[in-house]
Amino acid sequence: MHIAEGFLPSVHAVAWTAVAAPFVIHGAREVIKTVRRTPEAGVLLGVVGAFTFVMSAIKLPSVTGSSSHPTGTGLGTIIFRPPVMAFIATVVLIFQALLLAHGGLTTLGANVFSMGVAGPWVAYGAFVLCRRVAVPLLGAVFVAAFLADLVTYLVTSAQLALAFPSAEHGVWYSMSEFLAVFAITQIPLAIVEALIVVVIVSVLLRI
Amino acid sequence: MNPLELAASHNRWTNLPVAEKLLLFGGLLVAALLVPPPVGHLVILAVCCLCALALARVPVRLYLAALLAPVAFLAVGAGPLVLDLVNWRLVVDPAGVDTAWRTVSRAIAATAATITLACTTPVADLLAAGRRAGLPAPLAHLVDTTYRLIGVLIDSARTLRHSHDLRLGHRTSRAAILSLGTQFASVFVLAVRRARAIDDAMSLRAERGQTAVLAAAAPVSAVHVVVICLVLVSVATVGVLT
Amino acid sequence: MSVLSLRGARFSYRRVDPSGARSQTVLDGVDLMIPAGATMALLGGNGSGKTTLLRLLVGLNRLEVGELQLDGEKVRDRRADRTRLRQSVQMVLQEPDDQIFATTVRADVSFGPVNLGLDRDEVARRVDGALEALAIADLADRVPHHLSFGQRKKVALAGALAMRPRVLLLDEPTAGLDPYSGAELLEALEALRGGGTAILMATHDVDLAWAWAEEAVVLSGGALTRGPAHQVLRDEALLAAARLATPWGAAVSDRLGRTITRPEEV
Amino acid sequence: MSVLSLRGARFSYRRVDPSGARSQTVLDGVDLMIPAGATMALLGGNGSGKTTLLRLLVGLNRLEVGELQLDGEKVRDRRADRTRLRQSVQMVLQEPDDQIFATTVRADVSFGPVNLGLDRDEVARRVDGALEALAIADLADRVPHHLSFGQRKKVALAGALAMRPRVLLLDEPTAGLDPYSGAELLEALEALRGGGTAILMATHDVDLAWAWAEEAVVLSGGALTRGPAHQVLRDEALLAAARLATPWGAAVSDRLGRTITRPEEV
Repeated sequence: MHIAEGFLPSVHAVAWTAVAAPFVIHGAREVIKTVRRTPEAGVLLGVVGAFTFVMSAIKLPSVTGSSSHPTGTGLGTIIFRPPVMAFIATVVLIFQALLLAHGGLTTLGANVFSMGVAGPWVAYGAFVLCRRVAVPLLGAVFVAAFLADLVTYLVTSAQLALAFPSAEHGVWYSMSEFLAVFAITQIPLAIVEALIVVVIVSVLLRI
Repeated sequence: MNPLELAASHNRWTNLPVAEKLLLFGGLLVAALLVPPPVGHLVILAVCCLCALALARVPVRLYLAALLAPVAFLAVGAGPLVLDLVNWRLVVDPAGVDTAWRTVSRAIAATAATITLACTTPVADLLAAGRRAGLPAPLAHLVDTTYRLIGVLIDSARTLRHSHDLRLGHRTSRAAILSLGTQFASVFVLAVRRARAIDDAMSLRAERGQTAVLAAAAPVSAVHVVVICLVLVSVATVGVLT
Repeated sequence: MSVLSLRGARFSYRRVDPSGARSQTVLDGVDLMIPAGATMALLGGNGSGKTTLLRLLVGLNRLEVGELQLDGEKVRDRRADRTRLRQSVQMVLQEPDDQIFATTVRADVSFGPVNLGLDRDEVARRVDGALEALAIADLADRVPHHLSFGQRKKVALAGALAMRPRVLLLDEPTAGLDPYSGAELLEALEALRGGGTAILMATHDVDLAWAWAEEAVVLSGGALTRGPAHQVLRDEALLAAARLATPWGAAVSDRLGRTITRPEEV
Repeated sequence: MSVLSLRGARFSYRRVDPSGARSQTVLDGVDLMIPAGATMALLGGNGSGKTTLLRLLVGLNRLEVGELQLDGEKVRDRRADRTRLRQSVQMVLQEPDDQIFATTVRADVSFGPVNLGLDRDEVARRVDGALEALAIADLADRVPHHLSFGQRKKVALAGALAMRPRVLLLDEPTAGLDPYSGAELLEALEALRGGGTAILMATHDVDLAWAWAEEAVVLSGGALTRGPAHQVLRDEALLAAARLATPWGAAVSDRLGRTITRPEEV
């Protein structure tokens, strides 16, 4: 679930766009470099983008009866690393806004930061760490996919709390409120997404 | 087929220049963030509905459904603003109520602007506009292939889900997870195979790495631009003055 | 009595059309009864609604008007009814890659029986039975994606057979197969015919329909014409309206005054 | 003189086989010359190497042994030669979604001409010409994945035609099309034949080959047999070895003592 169009006040919308922009530009440069080096990668990157979109467009079976869906970024992050994912996630989020009326253009910066930057970087870090300490591949994949999804929503909660701090109790209180609401849907969802990604990787390894 | 794409490629505004539609709805989107609620937002919503339903003739049911798409998020997002948990009891926070309705008002106006753009403008036209505006070729190609593959893969994903359903693949949650995982894996394998084929096929018509295509545009009408600017200025004025 | 039947079926798609049409009715007022043991060819041009009709018969598309009946009882859109339908009616898609997903042939074929909740032995029996019926028992432990197109078609069919359906719907079963592979597949279906399974095969190959089917169902302009294959497939006006060709067999049989189904018999 | 020719071609695939074989020779010592204006059908069963042969002719697969010649000159794997080949030889794949990549029909068809470095007007002329030749000018601004299968096939063909090739290779052009749509596509190709374009069509539809081709090339066991279509397609032993059927036309022509290409002529 991404922050809806127009939900963030203008100052926050601009600020998150500014925060996300360097990551997206860096990602775009990486994409250009990759494609110049190996032209075949162009279409393959398109596959990852389309795959992420398709995963996120499919509602999961009655996890909580909510409209939740996977973020789909875990797998791409493991294959293509976070910088490239920042750009691909931007493309996917624009398509989601225009084709599914999901998320939005003014909240693009905030959503890119949560789904395309924070999620992938934490997931990738955890993946590398898990492999270092000799966690089996599929275990590391589970952790990475779980965190890619969960961190996306932790950051979303933080973004909402910063935009709408409780007048009485402050930012941290607001954050805990948003977290509580998202936790109901997102923790089971993150587990399901992670399991699905594990199945995907295990199938891909066998064929 | 995706209902928004369907509407975008078949309405009376489909063939208007992208630049004009971007100026109008981009302007309204910015206005939605800047004008105070609720009158300015209502005016923006009214202008969008007028454009979509009366002028472009987007199907009403589809347009309303798209406008209502963010409702679930608005409920989840506005809930914590309105309600506070005090001594394990939910109480209404009056300051929060004020923030919440202002936020929802803004979100509705902004959503209307984006949705109306999406319902009247084919994505392919927006991508061509990106190319013309100087998006570097490798990026334009990546964005184009993503869009093209989305069109192809959504169908594959749906067919796979149906074929699992035929053999009762969704009967238990364990089976469903296994089934979804293998479906996505199949989609991924198909997608990679298709991507390689497309890449080969492209090399039959140009050197690998070449991605340029003809990106033609309809000429922008000066009259339209003036009218759009007038609309934007009036919307902003009404919004600020009320 | 018919095993599976569709009554007064109406179905439309949302479509982009140059004319700007928003909805296109593919089937309107269609009745179709499939009796036990029938061998029927479903014919029609591209976009005539053959696949749509198959999908309606198996409950993947929802009827706008009309109803689907299994053993004379209405099939509603609820879990119990879908399960009942799946146990009796199976469909094999045109493209095997849309259907096969597991990492071994055996695992893929066992998918349906396992989901039926059968015990291990029964599952194994059904899998082996399906693989033998199609003469692909030697492929049981292979990775489906590494097999040839014809082999994958058989694996997809085996997955449906393992459900022991009473009605089998096939979408263009011989498309993409060379004449020998196509004939081989049809031969495997002969055995089922003996077992009383009804088969409805969608195709636009009129020669195949002429040679194989007892009955022909032609879809054209949303309506359906049905009759003995060798009668329907001689109706040139009907075939032309349905964007179909005249079968060679029909033309040659008329000329030679005896029934001919294959070129060798000329 | 032949425009395009393959000499002494050998090609193997790496394959996983139950026997454990790692490499499978699909073509061995194959010679094929395509003269200007030829209309040839390339026939063979599934896995006989039809698609491989097309891919070799267009430089997508690299020869193990042998060479590819364009206008009598060897085509090497270097940029200048690839460009030369591309300007003269085009191929249309069986599956249009493997070929169409751009977001509108016009953009996709323009891809080849734009990258030949032609100026805008010339590109526009070629695109319009190709779309008109296939009677799909009205689809120019449509999104490919909103089109029907038959329409997408034509878009893929238009993309090749816009390159104005002297040799056109088609992989199963009528597969998945109903008889009318198939006939429509073949009719559009007739115009090219008049313009001197050589066409090589891979298919396993022997009836199509009988009706359409002047010459037939049959692939079987890695080797190639070539001759006038109405002669090669009467060779039952050859056809059987290649997993092909006897064409109806051949059987009926022999029986009636005159050349018959379509059922209507019986």
